[in-house]
Amino acid sequence: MHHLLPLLVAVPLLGAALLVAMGRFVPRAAAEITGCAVSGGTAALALVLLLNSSPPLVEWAGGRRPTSGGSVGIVLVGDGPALGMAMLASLLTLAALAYSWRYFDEPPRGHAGSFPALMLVFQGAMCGFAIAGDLFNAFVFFELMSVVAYALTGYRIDEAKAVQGALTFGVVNSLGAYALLMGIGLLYARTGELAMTRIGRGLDAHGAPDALVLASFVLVLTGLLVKAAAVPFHFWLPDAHAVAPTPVCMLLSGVMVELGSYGVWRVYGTVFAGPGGIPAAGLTRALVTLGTLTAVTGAAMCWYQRHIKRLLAYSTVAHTGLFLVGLGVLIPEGDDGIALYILGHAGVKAALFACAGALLDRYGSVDEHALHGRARELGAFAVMFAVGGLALAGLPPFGTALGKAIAEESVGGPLTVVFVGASAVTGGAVLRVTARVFLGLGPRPRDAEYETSGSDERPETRGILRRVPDSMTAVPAVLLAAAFAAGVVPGFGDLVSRSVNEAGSGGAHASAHWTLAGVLLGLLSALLAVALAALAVARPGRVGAPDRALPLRRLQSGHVGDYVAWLLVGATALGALALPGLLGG
Amino acid sequence: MHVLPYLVAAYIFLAGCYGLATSRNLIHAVGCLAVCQSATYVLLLAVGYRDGATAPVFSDLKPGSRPVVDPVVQALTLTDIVVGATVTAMLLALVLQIAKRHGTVDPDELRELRG
Amino acid sequence: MADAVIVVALLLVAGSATAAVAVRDPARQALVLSVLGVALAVLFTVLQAPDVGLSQLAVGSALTPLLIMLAVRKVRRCGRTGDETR
Amino acid sequence: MSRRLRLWLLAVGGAGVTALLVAAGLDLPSFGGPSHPYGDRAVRASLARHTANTIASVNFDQRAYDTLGEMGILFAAVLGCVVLLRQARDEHRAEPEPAEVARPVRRYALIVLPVALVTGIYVVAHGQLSPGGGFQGGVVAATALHLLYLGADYRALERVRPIGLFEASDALAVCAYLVLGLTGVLAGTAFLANTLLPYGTFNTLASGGIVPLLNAAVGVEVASAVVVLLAGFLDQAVEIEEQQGS
Repeated sequence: MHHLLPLLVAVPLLGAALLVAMGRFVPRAAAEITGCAVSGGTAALALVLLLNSSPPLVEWAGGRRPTSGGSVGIVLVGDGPALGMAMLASLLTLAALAYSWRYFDEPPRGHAGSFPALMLVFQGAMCGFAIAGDLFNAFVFFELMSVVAYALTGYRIDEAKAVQGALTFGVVNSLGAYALLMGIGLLYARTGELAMTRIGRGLDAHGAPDALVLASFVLVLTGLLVKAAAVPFHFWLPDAHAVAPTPVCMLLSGVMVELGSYGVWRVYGTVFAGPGGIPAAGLTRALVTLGTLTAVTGAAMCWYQRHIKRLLAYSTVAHTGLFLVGLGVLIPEGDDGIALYILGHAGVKAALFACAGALLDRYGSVDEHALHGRARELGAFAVMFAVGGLALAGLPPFGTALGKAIAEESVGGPLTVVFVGASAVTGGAVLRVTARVFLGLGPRPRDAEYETSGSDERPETRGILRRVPDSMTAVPAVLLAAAFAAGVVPGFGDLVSRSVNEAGSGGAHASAHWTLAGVLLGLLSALLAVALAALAVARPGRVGAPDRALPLRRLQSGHVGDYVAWLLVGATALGALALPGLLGG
Repeated sequence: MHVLPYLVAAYIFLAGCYGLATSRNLIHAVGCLAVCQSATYVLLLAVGYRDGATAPVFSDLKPGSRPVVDPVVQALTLTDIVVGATVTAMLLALVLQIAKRHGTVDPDELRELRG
Repeated sequence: MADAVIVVALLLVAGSATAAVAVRDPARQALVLSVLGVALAVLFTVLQAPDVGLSQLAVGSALTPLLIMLAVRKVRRCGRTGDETR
Repeated sequence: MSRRLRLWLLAVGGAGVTALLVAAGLDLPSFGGPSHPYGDRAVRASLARHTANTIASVNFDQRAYDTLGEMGILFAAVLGCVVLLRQARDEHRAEPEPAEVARPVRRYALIVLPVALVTGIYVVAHGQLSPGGGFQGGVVAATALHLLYLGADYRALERVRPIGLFEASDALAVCAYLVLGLTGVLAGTAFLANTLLPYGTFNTLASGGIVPLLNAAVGVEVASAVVVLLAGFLDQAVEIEEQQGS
């Protein structure tokens, strides 16, 4: 069975290569069917592997099993979390391909298959990153993921915002990747190994951590946190996610960003968790501080957006902050909760983006103010948008709520407030949009001076749609249903937590189920979200005043140079946060 | 001498970052990113160097007769170089489209995305 | 002896990297980048990495500067037509 | 954000990262040290499979899976550039005028072209023996083709360079690499395993088992990829024009 692990990468890549090779001979429909079939096949393969992943699968590419001295090959790890992420990426790719069915405008002439081919490469890259057990191999797939994502973000080349967002995305993420590679170089210098577990052992053998371990930790984490969009590495995300084509947004926000958090978890657990790595207190301080900042910034910025896709992008930033806090406390239950949270969030966020895309193609705008009351006819989307907002806020029994409840319980204390607050504000922002755009409630709010409006956008379809096609309605519905199922299917939570704990270094077994406190906290944040939305709609001057957050908004300047400077500041901050643990230990 | 190559790598990385942050032209910025990346090549190859060793190519060298430098970092650097060229090409393609759509390649004049 | 050569090559690389950042005109920067590419290729050869040196020579000092030159040319053309229509 | 504020941030961040990197540099094993466990293993593994150029062995045998990812990156970048540099709706093509080329330039280009092309192919073919291989040779061969632009003119280049064909060969080279890898799985060993072919005689063209085949696939891919990339940029720089008044 373990021999099949590399196929998670090989199959989508092969599909993409065939699509490009045959691109000019096949009609568009055939190319799209091939894309869906390959993507679905990979998802099925991931499922089969996932069902067989206890005990975790390990594969040495090229059959280079380790001999007495170690291996010269590359190790692939197929444990629960790795295959779970691969599965999630595959399913979302399938959903995005189904959503874009016959829908995208104008494939480049003679290149009918290029969009599905790019999506397939993206899928293969995400699977490859998820199952990488070798640090350099993880870098290679990290970079592959990035390169495809730049192309997909800039896909609509006649949109001024799209190409600018894609370039910002490209520069910041490439710089992050080079930082990651510098970190790998330092680790290789110390240990002479590339497989993650062996690097970890090499660090432990060397003794107490020193400046080199700290620097490599900071550089590696900088790369991963840029991908995860933690403050202050997050600036590229709203710029890129707001302008990418909708099916691409579903993947970027639904799973690529989460892979950054997953990478932090994986790398810390296998490389830096030992006595020769970074002490737990240092990691907790770094991740909880940055995570809290991320959650607060993301939630605040999300609240003050009128560009609907940008609003959703900021809510992804806020949730990333929560993921980092939950992973940062280093408690097995926290990991379980975050795993469930990521699954639920992926479904909800992708569904919300799909709904925003339908607005864009129906009305040629994603601007909350311009669309005020115009989308009354789209009843199904109104329901889905509202449900998505409530699920984002953590209304039981959605998967997001179950994950959030478990994570809240494990972080405990004042951090619970961050969880409740961030999810309530982001959910409230989505509900506010629902009320204004789909129901036409409240007065039309006034415009601010320093902001990105969403009005002069072009639909991604051939002209504005008269009615929204069924495929574009079905996909978000299925995604929301999946997010719902993640919370209610009995035993699912336990299954996730068992596989996470088996893979994690903790080894302790925790079970994931609903508790009274968790349900109450979930209801509380959903209620708060509704209240916030109601207040904003009824009294736009009171809580929705766009100038309130001006200092924060000015930081998001759209200038590549600023973002690079912030990246360096963020690396410094990471170093400063992790340093005391080193000195004390 | 013991640390000079590492310091040079660090210097190149930071110099590239400085250029990237202060650039007034996006094409220049992409060039600076390529400079940043060359820091990784220098670091990796410096890590793999061994005093008095020769290249790990045995076509005219009897195996075991002389020490050789670390081949793994060289393979990694090769990969890295190809990655760098493709990323540069990709970003330049985006810069071209920015020039067309915005009429400028000065990052200070791009005002579409903010807040 | 070998050490001295390595030091010279390293300083050459550091110097041309500085120049590549400091030269603000992209067309000139392309030329400096190709000098940097050659300097890196020399350094790699001195560090006993002829494989890497060869590809750096092909990519860093030929392909990348060529792409930058082409981009500069296109951007200048864009600017020109933009001025005419204005 | 103002330029001054950005410079302040840059100074703070730069100082912090400098401190980190310098401190790390002082803790690194000193330059030229003797300890390279993975490197030593790689040399032994390479010799065991009769591959004279250890780097080729690492790239195409021991860590061939990394090279797969790298091919993916190249493939994605080519596809991405084709998509990003396509002709937009408001653009049209202008035929470039044939330019007069100075005789010495023409003679130089037409002499160097075949030499460079053959050099490229030679470098690809000897990848597992001497320094060089698919990447280096591929880039050299592809760049050589563009001497035609220098020596003759753009249209001559376009005639010898059917882009569609190069795009297809780029994709087919990726397919070939993957299929070679998958045979390992079908044979029951492992993905990209170098165990099916005989390892041959040390230091000959056919040595190293699967290495020369993967090397050739990479060579074809890199050459086609570079041709397509350069074509995209040349197209933009020479042919595609914005509609007047748009």
